[in-house]
Amino acid sequence: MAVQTTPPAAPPASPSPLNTNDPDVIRVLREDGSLDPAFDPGLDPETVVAIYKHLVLVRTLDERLVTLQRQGRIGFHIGSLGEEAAIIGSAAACRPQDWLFPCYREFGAALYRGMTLQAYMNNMFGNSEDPAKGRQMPDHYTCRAAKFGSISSPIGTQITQAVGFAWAAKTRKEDLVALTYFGEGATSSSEFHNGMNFAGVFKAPTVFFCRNNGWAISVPAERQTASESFAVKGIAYGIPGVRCDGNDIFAVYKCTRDAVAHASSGKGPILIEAMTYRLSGHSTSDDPKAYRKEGEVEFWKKRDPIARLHKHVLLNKLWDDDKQRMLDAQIDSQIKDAVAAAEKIAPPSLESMFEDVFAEPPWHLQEQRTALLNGPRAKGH
Amino acid sequence: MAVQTTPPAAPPASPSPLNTNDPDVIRVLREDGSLDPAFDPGLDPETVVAIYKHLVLVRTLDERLVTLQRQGRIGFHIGSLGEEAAIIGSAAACRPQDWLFPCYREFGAALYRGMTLQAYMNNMFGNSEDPAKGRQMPDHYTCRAAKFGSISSPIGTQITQAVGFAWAAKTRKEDLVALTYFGEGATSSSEFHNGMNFAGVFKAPTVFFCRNNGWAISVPAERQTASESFAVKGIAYGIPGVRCDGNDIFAVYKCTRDAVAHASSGKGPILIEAMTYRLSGHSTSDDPKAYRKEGEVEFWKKRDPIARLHKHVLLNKLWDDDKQRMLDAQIDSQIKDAVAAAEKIAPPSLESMFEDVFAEPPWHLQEQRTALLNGPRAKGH
Amino acid sequence: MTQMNMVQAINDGLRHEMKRDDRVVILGEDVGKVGGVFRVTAGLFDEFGDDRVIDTPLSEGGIIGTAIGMALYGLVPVPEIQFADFIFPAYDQIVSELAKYRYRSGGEYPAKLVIRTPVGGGIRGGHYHSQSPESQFIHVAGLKVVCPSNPYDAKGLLLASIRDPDPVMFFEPKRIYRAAKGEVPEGEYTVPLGKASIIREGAHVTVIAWGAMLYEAIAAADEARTQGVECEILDLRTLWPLDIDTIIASVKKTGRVVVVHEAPKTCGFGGEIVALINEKAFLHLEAPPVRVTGFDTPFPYTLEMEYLPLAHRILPALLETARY
Amino acid sequence: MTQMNMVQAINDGLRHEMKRDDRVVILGEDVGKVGGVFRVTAGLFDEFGDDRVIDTPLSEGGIIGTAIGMALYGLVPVPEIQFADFIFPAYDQIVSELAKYRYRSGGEYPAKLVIRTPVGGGIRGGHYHSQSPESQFIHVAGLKVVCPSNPYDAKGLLLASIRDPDPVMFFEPKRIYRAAKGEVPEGEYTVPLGKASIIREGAHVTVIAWGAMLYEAIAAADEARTQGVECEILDLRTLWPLDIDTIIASVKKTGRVVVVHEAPKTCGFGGEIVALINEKAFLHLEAPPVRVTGFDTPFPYTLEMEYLPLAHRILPALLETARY
Ligand SMILES: Cc1ncc(C[n+]2csc(CCOP(=O)(O)OP(=O)(O)O)c2C)c(N)n1
Ligand SMILES: Cc1ncc(C[n+]2csc(CCOP(=O)(O)OP(=O)(O)O)c2C)c(N)n1
Ligand SMILES: [Mg+2]
Ligand SMILES: [Mg+2]
Repeated sequence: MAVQTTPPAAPPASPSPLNTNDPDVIRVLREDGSLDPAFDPGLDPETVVAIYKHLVLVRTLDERLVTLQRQGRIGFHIGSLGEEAAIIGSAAACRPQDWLFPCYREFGAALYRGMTLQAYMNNMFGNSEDPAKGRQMPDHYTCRAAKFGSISSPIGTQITQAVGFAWAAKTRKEDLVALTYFGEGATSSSEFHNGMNFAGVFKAPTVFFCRNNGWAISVPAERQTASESFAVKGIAYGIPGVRCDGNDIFAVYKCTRDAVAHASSGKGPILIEAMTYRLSGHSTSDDPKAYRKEGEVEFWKKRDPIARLHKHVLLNKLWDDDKQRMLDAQIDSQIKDAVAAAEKIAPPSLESMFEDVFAEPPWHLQEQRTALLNGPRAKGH
Repeated sequence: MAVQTTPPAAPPASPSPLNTNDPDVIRVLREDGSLDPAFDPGLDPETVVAIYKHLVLVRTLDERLVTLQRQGRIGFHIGSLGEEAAIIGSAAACRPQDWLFPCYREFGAALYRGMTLQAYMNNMFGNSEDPAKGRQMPDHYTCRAAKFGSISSPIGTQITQAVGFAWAAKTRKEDLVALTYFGEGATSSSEFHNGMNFAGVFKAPTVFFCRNNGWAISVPAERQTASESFAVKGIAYGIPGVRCDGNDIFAVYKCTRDAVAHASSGKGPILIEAMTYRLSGHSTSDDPKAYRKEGEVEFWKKRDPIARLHKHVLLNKLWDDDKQRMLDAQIDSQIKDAVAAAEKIAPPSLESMFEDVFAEPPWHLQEQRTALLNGPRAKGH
Repeated sequence: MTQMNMVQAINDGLRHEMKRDDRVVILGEDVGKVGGVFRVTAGLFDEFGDDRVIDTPLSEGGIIGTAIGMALYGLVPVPEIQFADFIFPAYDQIVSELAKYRYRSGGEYPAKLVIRTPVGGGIRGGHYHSQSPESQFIHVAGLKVVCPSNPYDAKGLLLASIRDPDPVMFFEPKRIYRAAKGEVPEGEYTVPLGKASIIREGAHVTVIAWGAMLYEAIAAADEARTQGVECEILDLRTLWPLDIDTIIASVKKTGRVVVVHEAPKTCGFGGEIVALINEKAFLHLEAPPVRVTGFDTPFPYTLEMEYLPLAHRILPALLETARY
Repeated sequence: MTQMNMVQAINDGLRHEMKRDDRVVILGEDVGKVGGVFRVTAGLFDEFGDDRVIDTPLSEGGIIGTAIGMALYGLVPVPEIQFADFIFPAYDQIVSELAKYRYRSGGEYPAKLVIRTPVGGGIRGGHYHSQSPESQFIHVAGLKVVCPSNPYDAKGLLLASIRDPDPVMFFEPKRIYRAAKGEVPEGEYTVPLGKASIIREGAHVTVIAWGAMLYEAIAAADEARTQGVECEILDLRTLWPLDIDTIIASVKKTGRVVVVHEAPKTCGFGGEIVALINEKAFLHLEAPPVRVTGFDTPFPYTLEMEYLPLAHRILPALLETARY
């Protein structure tokens, strides 16, 4: 499937959910697959189909990566099962000049923005062609070409950095918006507070995209805050907040596009809370059975973002079973090829361990490198 | 002046400002010195006079300490000029079993709660009878007897600690409230976020008392946040917020007492924003001329909390010039005596430098102590 | 006596202390219902309830800041930081507040907690699930620092840490959470803080290690023995206050020392140990003290076994030091 | 050449770099209108405007976190932390993010900033306006650490730090902000990072110091000379990467070394220096390397002159080491 790097031309304007005082969650995609005209972003069919195909790719990837981890061929995976619409809808709504500051679940956004499947797979295997040079865990890659930041594990740190990036661009009169992803658990982190507060004060063109997927590992969203919602937290910073159905690609797209327009027009940052659900465990290291609530999964499976979009593309005759078979086959071979290639690529060199600590390795790193190269090798890796 | 440690018996109930949706600032003390019955806390005359006397003591102390610093007899002072009503009104409204977690400007509260003037003065001189044993700067004392915490410089850290303290008491079914003081600048700190968030989630009986004195050293309040007020930040944590006239002792008392009652009844924390103004520089190290706005000081001098209370006690025949002369003389000698005594007390012993790092000094501190005691002395201190 | 691994021993120790003293409370991320991502607190939530085993919001500053407040109130909090790599948002509360509380308040407000957190690499954790930050805490006056290497010590040191009047950083080497097994007495016993254990006596080289690297030191020493080099192996157990007497006695005997740790070499604890040995046993040194440590880079993922100071890197250091 | 103190020299250096490169921006608490609590940024707000000299909200995490973002965008932020004692709320952003950015992104995202902050005691600052946290940053791979001792070096090292491709911690010894005066060239010049300066040659003892303590070392050396002990005094200037060659050359000559620093002794930078000397000049050592440092306590107020490693404490160490 061809990765789309440039978003569609802006469709005819429709009223913005940012201007509604409706406390409810913004929703566009109806049960029957039709769209509520109130907030329909007016996506052209090609884009809808491209997005649909991408969702399927990401969903399939997630499943394969879990299998690879179970087989011990990769060390770890942290997926986006059930959150694909929130992640890809928001990425799709950004303009080419906008930047993404990710959490760790948004590989779908990276791929949508143009990161190659091979580069991503190389990170999953930590080989010498991994953009992170095998230095970080799987799903901790980087892709400057896609204006996609460097992923780190510490929760919340990217939020403040996104604000600084957007703020810098604003002082340089460059029209770009920084969109930063984080989970609802991250709203408890210090950096959420710091980032939101600085963005409000300096009107940094930032979109704070909160994936409220209900859980922070085993801690439920209601244990993170006593506030009425996560979106309402914007009030503490003079930042408008909006809630949308995170499993509704059209609602996510609409809210994000309007937020980007709002920010880029100098009106300041926006906080978006996308209501979604983590259908998988937190990561391949986690077993959610231990803490999930009765019936929760069933409830959300009924609202699966891909099934809902599938209904829409069928209803609008944009899709059929043949196309699906072809797509599945194509994705299957794409992934197989990427995995096969990634597995063949050598691990990073010993020398590479000492590069990029500084621009040039000082004497102590040169000494340590020499010691390692001239010393014995470790077994079993 | 006799320090009052137990607050007055609760007067007849009056409507609580916590239940008003009035976005305005709660004010009780009118221009003419009379009280608005709507929120009159109904303080008995003795208490009003005791509070008035205490305000005068604190104001006088502030002036003397600045002079002592200019004379080089103490190293530093950070005062409460103009903020006396906010600080003492809130301390007076706490119950004997409640605890205070201070910032660094609330010596008026410590003294009101029963810290002796001598103990405070010993801290100002960093002598061997300083409760902090001469280890910290002036105005960084401690007074467990008055249920008053240990002052440190890092902004905001006491906020989270107050929450933990109150939360612990709640789990032990003990009826106490922790009131924590901080400036509006501290609302930008990570610990404000952490403390508010945990207090909201665990309904810790905490009163967050924000002294909005307009400035964080040279940074104006509007540079701290883009929110409509500091009180409104409570919404992000499910915590009610209330604004009051911080130079109105009755409004401060009323809001604090109701907040304490609210918290102790299990309804959770409250955020109070007391609107006041720092009439002095940030500390003896600061010259506010460099950044203050035109006319600002004049505006606030007209609203001086002590002058306003003075008008009230005169109006109600609770006070007269003779009483004032007596009080001034009494305070003058009190302070003179405390200063004279503090200056006579020896500095802390060399040994004391190695105590209280741990409960018992381990070998390395014993060695360092021996080395210091057997080594040469430093000159010039 | 029952056979336990580290996770079980620490869990047993926590349960024992919570039964003994109802002021002991646990708080942290995922420590409640699921019993921690490494299951160290498993079962405690059901046994002691949500007032004493508390799932917190996602904020280390909030966890430690509120734990300090609980300690000031009189509880004995044992907060868990999910990985030592994530302790830094709480660093200000630990170094500026916790460590200085007793001192700055003239003894009025001792703030006693035990901060438990998994440390170390070898579990494919990359940059942020592998670090060993001990020296960043040992440098801060007012903190005690512990790192057990086996289930017996883990429980015994935990009980001692909880009963100690001072704040304790309790670092748990996650790589051997399940791999290290051994006999653990039921109920009451403590392993005193500040005492190293001599794992093996030997005349030629003193090897100083702790936590997971102890086993690498032993493996290297076994190999060295086959080449005629006898190592005296010290397991520090408590990193600070250091058991200086045991170290100096050993160095005076061997005149040669190798220190092993996972943390980056520069300003790691090894440098402090070498400097102290210089101060107290200079004339006994027959060879330069050697540090075998992690490299001065962030902790790598794919190459972590080359990064760690494993037996294959310790052995040459032992032989060279012995033959110097 | 004009006579300047440290504050003026750093101010001049900042102005020079901001004129040369419009990507250089300053942010921090009170750095704008008032020009910083020590007036180091005085006049820059008026000259360069509020987009380049920014008064921020009161949050060190916010200052460093946004500065990292600005650096990723391509600016060269020079944030000020008002006192080094208040840097810890930003510690996570510095050690987990800033230091690791280039490495973890495979070189795609170098994050370059210069973090300026006043360090050290002797100004009656007590616990929280006196500390010297250098070793807590030197331990972290990916950071360079600088500490000038005079106006000439301060400006020259600042220019070099701003132009260096890596993140730099720029520690300013506040006790000598105004006391240290000297000739400072107008305009362009740099003092290279990683090079110590030999303040004085001497045959008997190598004295290693930096920042404000350099003057104490010199005073002690002057006194030692009257007793026949000639000291070779090194001013490190850059703490990391260390100028190991200059140190080792000197120690090979003297065989004796005293390291001086304000920070607490345990796991301070002195221990690392001693350990490195052991590794590289063991056979040349004729006396145990000695550390004269702050004590392992929080920084005291009234007794700060007894706490600091001033000349009166350095002198005996010099004499004992020389006569060992
Ligand atoms: C500072 C920090 N503390 C703890 C962790 C461990 N941790 C990793 S993910 C996670 C939960 C995050 O939840 P949320 O923010 O809702 O994001 P989600 O995983 O649900 O997408 C935790 C606690 C971490 N990575 N960083
Ligand atoms: C973490 C931290 N950063 C910076 C400082 C330096 N500082 C001391 S007081 C102050 C301003 C505080 O303003 P505010 O919170 O409004 O309290 P106020 O002084 O106005 O009462 C600053 C920046 C500090 N003490 N701690
Ligand atoms: Mg979540
Ligand atoms: Mg203020």
